[in-house]
Amino acid sequence: MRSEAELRLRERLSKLRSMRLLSGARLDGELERLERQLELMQAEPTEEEIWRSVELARHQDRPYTLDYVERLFEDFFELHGDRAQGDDQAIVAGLGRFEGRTLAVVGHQKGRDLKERTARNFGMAYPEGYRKAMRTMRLADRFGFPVVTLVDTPGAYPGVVAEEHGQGGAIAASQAVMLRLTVPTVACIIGEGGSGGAIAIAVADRVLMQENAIYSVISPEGCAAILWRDASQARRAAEAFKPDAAHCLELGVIDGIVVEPEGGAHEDHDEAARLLGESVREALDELDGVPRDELRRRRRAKFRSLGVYA
Amino acid sequence: MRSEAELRLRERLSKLRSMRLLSGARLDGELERLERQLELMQAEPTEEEIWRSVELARHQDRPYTLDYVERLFEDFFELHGDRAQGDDQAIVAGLGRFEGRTLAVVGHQKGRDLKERTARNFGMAYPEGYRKAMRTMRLADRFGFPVVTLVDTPGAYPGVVAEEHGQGGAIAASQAVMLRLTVPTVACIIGEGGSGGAIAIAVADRVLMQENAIYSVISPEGCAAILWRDASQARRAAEAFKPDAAHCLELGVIDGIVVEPEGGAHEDHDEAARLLGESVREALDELDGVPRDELRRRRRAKFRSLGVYA
Amino acid sequence: MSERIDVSIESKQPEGPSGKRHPNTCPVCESHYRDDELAEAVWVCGQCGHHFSMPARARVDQLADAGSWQEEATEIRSDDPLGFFDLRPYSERLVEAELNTGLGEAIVVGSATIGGHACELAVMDFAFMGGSMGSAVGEKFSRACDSAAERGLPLVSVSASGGARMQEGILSLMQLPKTVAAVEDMHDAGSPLISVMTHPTTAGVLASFATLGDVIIAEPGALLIFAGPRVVQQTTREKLPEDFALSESNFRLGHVDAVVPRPELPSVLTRLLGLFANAQ
Amino acid sequence: MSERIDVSIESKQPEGPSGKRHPNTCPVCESHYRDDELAEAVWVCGQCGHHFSMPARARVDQLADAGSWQEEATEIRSDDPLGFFDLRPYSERLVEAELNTGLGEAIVVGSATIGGHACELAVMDFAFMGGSMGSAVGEKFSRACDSAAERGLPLVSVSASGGARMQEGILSLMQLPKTVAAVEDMHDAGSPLISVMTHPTTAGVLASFATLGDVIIAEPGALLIFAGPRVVQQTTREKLPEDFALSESNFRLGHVDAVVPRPELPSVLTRLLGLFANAQ
Ligand SMILES: [Zn+2]
Ligand SMILES: [Zn+2]
Repeated sequence: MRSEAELRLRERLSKLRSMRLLSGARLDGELERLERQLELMQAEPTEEEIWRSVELARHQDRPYTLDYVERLFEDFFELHGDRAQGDDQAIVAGLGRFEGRTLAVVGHQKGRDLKERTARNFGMAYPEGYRKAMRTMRLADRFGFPVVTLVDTPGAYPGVVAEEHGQGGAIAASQAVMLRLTVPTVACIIGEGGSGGAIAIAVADRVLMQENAIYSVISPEGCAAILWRDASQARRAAEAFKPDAAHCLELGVIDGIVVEPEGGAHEDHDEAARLLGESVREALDELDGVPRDELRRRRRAKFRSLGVYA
Repeated sequence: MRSEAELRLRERLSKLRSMRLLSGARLDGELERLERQLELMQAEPTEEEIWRSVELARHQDRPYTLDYVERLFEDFFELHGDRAQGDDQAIVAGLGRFEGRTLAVVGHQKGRDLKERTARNFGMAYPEGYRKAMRTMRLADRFGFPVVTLVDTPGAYPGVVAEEHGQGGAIAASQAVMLRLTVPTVACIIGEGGSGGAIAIAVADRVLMQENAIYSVISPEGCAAILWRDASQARRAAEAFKPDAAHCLELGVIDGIVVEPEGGAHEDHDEAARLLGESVREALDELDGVPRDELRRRRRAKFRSLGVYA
Repeated sequence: MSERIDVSIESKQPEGPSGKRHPNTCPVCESHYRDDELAEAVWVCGQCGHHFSMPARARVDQLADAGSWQEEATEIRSDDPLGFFDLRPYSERLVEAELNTGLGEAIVVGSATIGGHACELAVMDFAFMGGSMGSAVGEKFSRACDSAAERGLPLVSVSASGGARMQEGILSLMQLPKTVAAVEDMHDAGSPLISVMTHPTTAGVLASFATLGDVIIAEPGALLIFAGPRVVQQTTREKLPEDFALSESNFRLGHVDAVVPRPELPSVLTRLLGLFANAQ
Repeated sequence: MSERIDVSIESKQPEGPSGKRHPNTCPVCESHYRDDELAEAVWVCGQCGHHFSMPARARVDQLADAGSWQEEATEIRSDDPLGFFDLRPYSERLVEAELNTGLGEAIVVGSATIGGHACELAVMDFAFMGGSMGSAVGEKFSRACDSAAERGLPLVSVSASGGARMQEGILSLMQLPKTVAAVEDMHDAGSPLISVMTHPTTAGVLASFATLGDVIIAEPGALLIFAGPRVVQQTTREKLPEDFALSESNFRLGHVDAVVPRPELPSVLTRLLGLFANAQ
């Protein structure tokens, strides 16, 4: 299952190794990163390591979308509002320049302090947020801007008004919009990839995941509460449903793992951003030159292939 | 200015006159209707007649959208809701069969009694109503159903919540949607064609207007209040800005006039519906066989040509 | 942390105060019916109109013209890619579900005619692990889309689902974009989706194909909600609106085209399929 | 009947209690400025930040790089197709507006560079009959769209309008679909619309091209409303929200991407044009 991503990586590694003779320190760093990526891909995390990812993915000092945006995108212009119901601050959307090229960026945004956390609703979006995301992605499609999404949410907001505004329909529509785009799209799970709220903006040509991010259909606590009837069994639940990057890669759900700084992304935001930038650039490079209709066809085919049945 | 519509009509008349030798009573009625249409097109209404149109267009017994729907469309299935904020009953939308063919229908709906008037908000839509209309028209476009709209509104609702939900943007977006459709579209002003609230669903390949309907940028009372600083000058205002069908045709704003029963549509709903049906069928016939992209191109070109400047 | 849950499976039937009401007893008016009475009444309470959950095969019988049903993709079964084990192994739960329902999965798909109109039909069964959507449900639904697209016919889906199949972990989440992609491919082929939502249509199914219906019909009193009502209740800490997240409020709020009582469903679908039969 | 009005021209400047404030006196803090002071400060009150209405030519000077402005469609003037006569003939009002503003119509269009980025620019002037949109405004705006499309460049529009030009009757209403069609043609050619809404942007202009901006920027304190506030007030018979229909509430409610103070507008537009210069 892991073969395609691994093959791509091995190919790039061998190319870099041969170039090493010509070039200097930056290539060395690049090589190291790729070797580390390959290592991560082959890892079989223990229960201990899985739980460590859950903790790091939720770490209060972990970089959020805007931390990456300010480090990776020049001339960022934030787009606000869904043109109908409001401006949901749990999702950030905008245009920015990445290595000279204009991209559209959409990401969940958690808050750093109590006030911002409240304003951002802990990164849990309303339908308004997904409609802002759709508007931005459609704009990108019209003007040929690639789309990068950064996924970091405990889940879509489970509130009365969110339901009344059509939470389920908005999440479905957002996936449909992403599956209709004809521009290159890259998603990266940078923290919590929580269920429907995450997949709404993660239906991309390349789905990446940071080393310590998690991606899951339900929170470990939620799963434990339902299946073990005991929320304190969260750790056991996490071990059972394996939300870590290595397992997601093994299942074909993601296409690559993004290396984090030693100790986790929260230890060094600049380095975390640099590493994320490298992976995004690689993913975009791979998609360059693919005809627009073909991008869409492949994207749909890829998501249609996911699942294991007898 | 009136030449194209008149030419079309004269052509059809002469064709019918030659067929008359072969056929019977139905053709006679048809001929009479077309001759009456031609008469209307050539009329120069007096102030008296213009004001009579204003009164008839607002007559409390005048047929509304659903009166026509039940008489003209088989198997009507009403579509409800904008999938985000609500279901605006000032606009009715749905699918129905017209002479064997599935159409999408969108129309303003006033109420007959006090309770329905309130529920229908006197035919004054919120942005939700226009978003329901857009959803319906996009659906029609996807499946190749022609769109028929029936226009009958004093105007879009001028309320706090309507503004907060983006009334201006919804009206603009609805026009943009209509100008993007690639299916045949026919609009008919069946009562009050009030300003932005009317044009939002009237940007069609063929725009028809009933004999006693009015179509205007502002109500006579509103115009009088602003320009004469006296709302009681409404009659004078109407004479000045000429909201009647003959003048709209002369200015190229509409493509044809739909005959009403003697005394006005309110005198005989069945006959009014029959006459409307004939005109809609003729308009659809004219559009049949035009390639889809060409329909859109012509529609945009037509609306881009409207206006008189030096 | 519990407010972080946005997909949950609530596979239990609604319970009365006693907690052990017989499945043939109406939870609203307490009327009790024999199996054959309930089947005869398409699982609608003759006293109060309550819509009981309905087995998928009975739904097919209700909707499809006699003799028209041709089931497809019967060979597809769930696998256990994670070797999932909670209080019991997933593989054991699957066997039990099959024994209890006589179904291989929580959905049946096939071709049929309804009121004489050919269509594809996909019907979920809540009794099979709460109608949860795992890889097999996603695959079978997607094949129904392809089948509709190939034959240029509408797809009628009847949903009943507590959400994602947690036991398949992240792969169950992937069934959302998978089924959405299938619907979009079908749309591009010119086939409409008529989505009938029955009690309950929630979480992953609501947030994927069910809400993508070109026309959406709901049965009376069905719970149509993304998060579970208990989760919303915990988040809100306020009294929920009277008909919160039921078909009727979803209709009022613009999410559903029509609320259609079960006995009228065949004629309404016939009318709709007739209208779409005209599509170019 | 007055609640039936949904387009109204309110061409009067906001008035203080006295009703005859000098146009160079700030309506918020009463600071008074000489003409040259106001021009120097791009018509923003140095005391309180109030944004005065700004002449179209001054706006062009503020935004366009020196020497880059090439005005287009200068020959287009309004006609009087209805021979409209209210308290005075329309033709007389037109002449007076031209004399007062030095403009041929309520909009100027042309090509320019902003911060080095080539674009098309369309700027409305509220002083010309309340920035109302008649056939000439519609035609000039549409030509700006065509010019942007032909050259593959963005169109920056700066709106200020009390609504439709009532004196042109139904033809003024037709400028809504006309300008929308022009924007859609331009979109199909790959050119973006950057819409800058200034005080006031209402009625017909709000309900056509202004809200179709791919990016929408509003100046602080601008009234952005479809119906006139007096009409809404009459309909509501309740106290209107504090910042009702102003840029700030429109931003909060999701209708505007950014509220940008006038002095920052050139740099913000430069940034945006740079981003769109990358479009394929
Ligand atoms: Zn009962
Ligand atoms: Zn001041």
